[in-house]
Amino acid sequence: MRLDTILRVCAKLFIPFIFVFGLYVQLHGDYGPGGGFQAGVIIAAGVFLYAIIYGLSAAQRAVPKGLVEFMVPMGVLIFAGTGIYSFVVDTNYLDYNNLAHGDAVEGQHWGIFLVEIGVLVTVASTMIAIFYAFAGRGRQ
Amino acid sequence: MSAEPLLLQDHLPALQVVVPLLGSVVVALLRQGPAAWVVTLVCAWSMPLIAFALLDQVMTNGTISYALGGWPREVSIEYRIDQANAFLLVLVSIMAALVTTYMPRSIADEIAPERQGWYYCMYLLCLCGLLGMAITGDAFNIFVFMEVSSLSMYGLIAMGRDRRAMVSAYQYLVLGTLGATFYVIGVGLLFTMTGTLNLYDMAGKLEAVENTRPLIAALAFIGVGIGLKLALFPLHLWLPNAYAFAPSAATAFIASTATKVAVYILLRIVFSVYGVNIAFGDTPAAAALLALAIMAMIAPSVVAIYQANVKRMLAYSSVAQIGYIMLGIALVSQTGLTGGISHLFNHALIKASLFLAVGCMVYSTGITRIEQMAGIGRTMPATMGAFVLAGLGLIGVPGTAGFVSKWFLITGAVEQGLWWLAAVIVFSSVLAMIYVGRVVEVAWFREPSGAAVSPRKPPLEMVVVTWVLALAVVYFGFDTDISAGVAGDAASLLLAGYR
Amino acid sequence: METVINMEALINMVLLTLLALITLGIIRVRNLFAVVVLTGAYSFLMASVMIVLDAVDVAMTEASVGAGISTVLALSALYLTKTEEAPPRYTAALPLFVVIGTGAVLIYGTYGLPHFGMADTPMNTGVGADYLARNYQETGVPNVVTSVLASYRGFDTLGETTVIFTAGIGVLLLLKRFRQEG
Amino acid sequence: MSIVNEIIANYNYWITIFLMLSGLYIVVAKSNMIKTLLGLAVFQTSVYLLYLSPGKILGGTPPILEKGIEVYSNPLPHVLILTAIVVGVATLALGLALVVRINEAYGTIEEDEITAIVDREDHAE
Repeated sequence: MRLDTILRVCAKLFIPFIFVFGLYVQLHGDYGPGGGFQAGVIIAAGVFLYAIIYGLSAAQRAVPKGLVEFMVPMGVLIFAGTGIYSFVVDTNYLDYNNLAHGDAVEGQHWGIFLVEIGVLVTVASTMIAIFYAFAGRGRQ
Repeated sequence: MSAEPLLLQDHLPALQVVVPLLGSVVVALLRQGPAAWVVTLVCAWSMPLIAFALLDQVMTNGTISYALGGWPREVSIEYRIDQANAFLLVLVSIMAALVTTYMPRSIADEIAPERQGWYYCMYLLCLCGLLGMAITGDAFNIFVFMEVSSLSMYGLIAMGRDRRAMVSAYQYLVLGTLGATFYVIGVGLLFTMTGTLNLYDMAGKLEAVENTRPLIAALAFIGVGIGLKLALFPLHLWLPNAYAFAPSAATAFIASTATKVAVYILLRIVFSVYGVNIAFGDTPAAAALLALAIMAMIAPSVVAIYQANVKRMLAYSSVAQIGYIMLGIALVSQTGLTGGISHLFNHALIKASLFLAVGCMVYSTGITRIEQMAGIGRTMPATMGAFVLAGLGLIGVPGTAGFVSKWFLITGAVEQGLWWLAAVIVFSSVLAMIYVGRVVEVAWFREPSGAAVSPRKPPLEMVVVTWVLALAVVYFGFDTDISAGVAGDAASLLLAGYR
Repeated sequence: METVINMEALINMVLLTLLALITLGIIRVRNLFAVVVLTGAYSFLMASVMIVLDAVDVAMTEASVGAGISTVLALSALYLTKTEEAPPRYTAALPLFVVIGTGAVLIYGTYGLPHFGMADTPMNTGVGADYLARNYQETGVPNVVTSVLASYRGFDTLGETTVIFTAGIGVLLLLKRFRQEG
Repeated sequence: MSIVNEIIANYNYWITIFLMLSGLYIVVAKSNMIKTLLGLAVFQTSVYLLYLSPGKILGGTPPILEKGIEVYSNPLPHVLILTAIVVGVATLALGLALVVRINEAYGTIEEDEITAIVDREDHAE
């Protein structure tokens, strides 16, 4: 792959846009199609592309394995933790109405935002972790 | 922020599922085997506390409804807890707590050190999924948590030492996914016809569309789907190898909880949502179920007699016991259903105790074949003593828990004038006597040889937990208040339906 | 009532027919590499059908997951295993029995379902309509799918995230190499 | 013209059934494990249509609220199917991981060959 200049240059050009698109899908989920899950998959796809063109070890230098494996449970923690915080503000599990000092609509915004981040983190990191696991296995 | 302390007792339904989930997250972050076990242990023992508190609340105040997200019931996911699932939550929680206490050295023996942390993580996720299925009142939420428990179970099974463990995990994955998808098809048809996913609301809206074809087809799909999950004969093909090759502790946990939760889902949909009239009045479901139950009680028992591997023998016996539970359902009567539900409870105790005893033996000697067990009763009397006691329960000897539930089933059959059915139950028990007797004969009445001569001493906690369960088998043979009593309440509640 | 061949319905039918044709290919082709490519095409077509069915969020997910992630994973697995399917060895009695049985129940069951595209069905007047009616004033989020996903049925989404988490840990448990294993 | 109406009204269900049965056929009949898993994916995907088709309202728009639009398709099936897609890919990933390990252990991914080996192992035990 080393000599394939066109691929390498194109990938370098594309990958930032993929990440920006991923973030757009994440943040624009309230107004258009998209959300944490789709964004997570898109960001993971950016990493896949990098790994395919530049090699697995280059990808793992940019996005280290340890970090990915740490982020897999973190997303669930953010999501489930938001629900636990609902207890603190005296509401049922995953009730966002009290998150912003009683302003229900504002609370919902915060709740949905946090929860979608949780989904993004777990989905993106899990997809990358699974890809690393397959790619790192090697033929026997 | 509220100044008063958090009133967590109002949120127990959510905590029942969220605590093991958070536990699994912590375990995945820790990754170290021993530390992971401590976290797992704390989570697992907090489960029965919550479950008993919920059972107590249900017994005094009636059904609990907890809306996740705080929205009105119709638009949110509702946790709905009555006697039937509170009882199940108690069962699953206690099994989880006991097996977790039992497991650390058994796991250390069977799983490579660097994988142990993730193994405990999968175990907690499995527990979370099973509890989530048991507690929820939403048809689609059942599916989501069914997949959490199933995916983690595939992982738990695949980690067995033998390479056949992976093949059985794969087979379970294919059949389990087919089962779950069938369930989703059924729910989809129900959703299309009623416009709701909340089981309670669904029950209310079903009457308007009674006798429509999608309703009957949905029942068939849900029946086959859950039938695959609970290993109803002849849909049991994944079960024997999965139980035989999974690590000992995982086998004990899965055998005593997973199929039981699946049975509950079937009960809930058939009785509470459809109601006796639609499910059994408009369809030949009762007759079909009865035929399957009888086949399930006989055929796997015969197969069990010819098994060389003791874990696989117990697995086939599990398929047969599912037959008893189905028989209780097929009788569609208070007594029959009480028998079925109490057998669900009793069989969980019995089978967990048997598998844990075998786990002790595997830990000490590495033996899994019945032939090699010659004389092991003399060299490992404590372990095999528990095995014999639980084995008596499996046969249904008077004075054990197994007798109580079989008594209810026989009474239920006789009530409806089905004397031949009572004879079938007795015959199946005779078959159980043969396969349990065969192991007991080899273990106690032959000279020790091979690995059975000088076994490694099993750790105290493993033997103690095995004995706790074995003694529970005897205890519930005399004290029927908790098992048959609560099962009776659950049965009448289910028979009444949601409408 | 006069028959109006609705454009939406027509596009929907054409796409569905293509979907069925691709599925035949997936059954018959024995080169697994080709099968994976076909399943990718299947997912893209499915995503197009979903757009016609107004499920834009789902279409986006199906395109990125079904055609993207699944294809990558299947290709990685193929690289680690074999790319040719062995010729069939045994007769197809059981499969035909299973398929015919399931098909019979499906045909029986779907015959009573509401017709395509209708607004006054139990499903479309049920909870789904409630969400459309109450969503904006309660959450302020215009995309109803997002608010239902993250708030009204947020717990399902927590479960879904947990499913992904479970699969991730499961794959790591199975495939990750540790140093001492070489 | 009522036949045309009938076809339009039920075409989605027919194709759904066809896809389901195709997926099911692959799962039950094919011995190759990767093919089986892909068939399983087809089977799961066909269920998406079963949920989405009745939720579509002809003349409706995607359920993203906008001024001046009155008819929206049903959002709830979309939410459910999003979850189902995630479950599908999770199952596929785990299944493929298992197949890779089985291939390492047995040197084949044909289920009938593996079953034969497993049977021999059972007897040799």
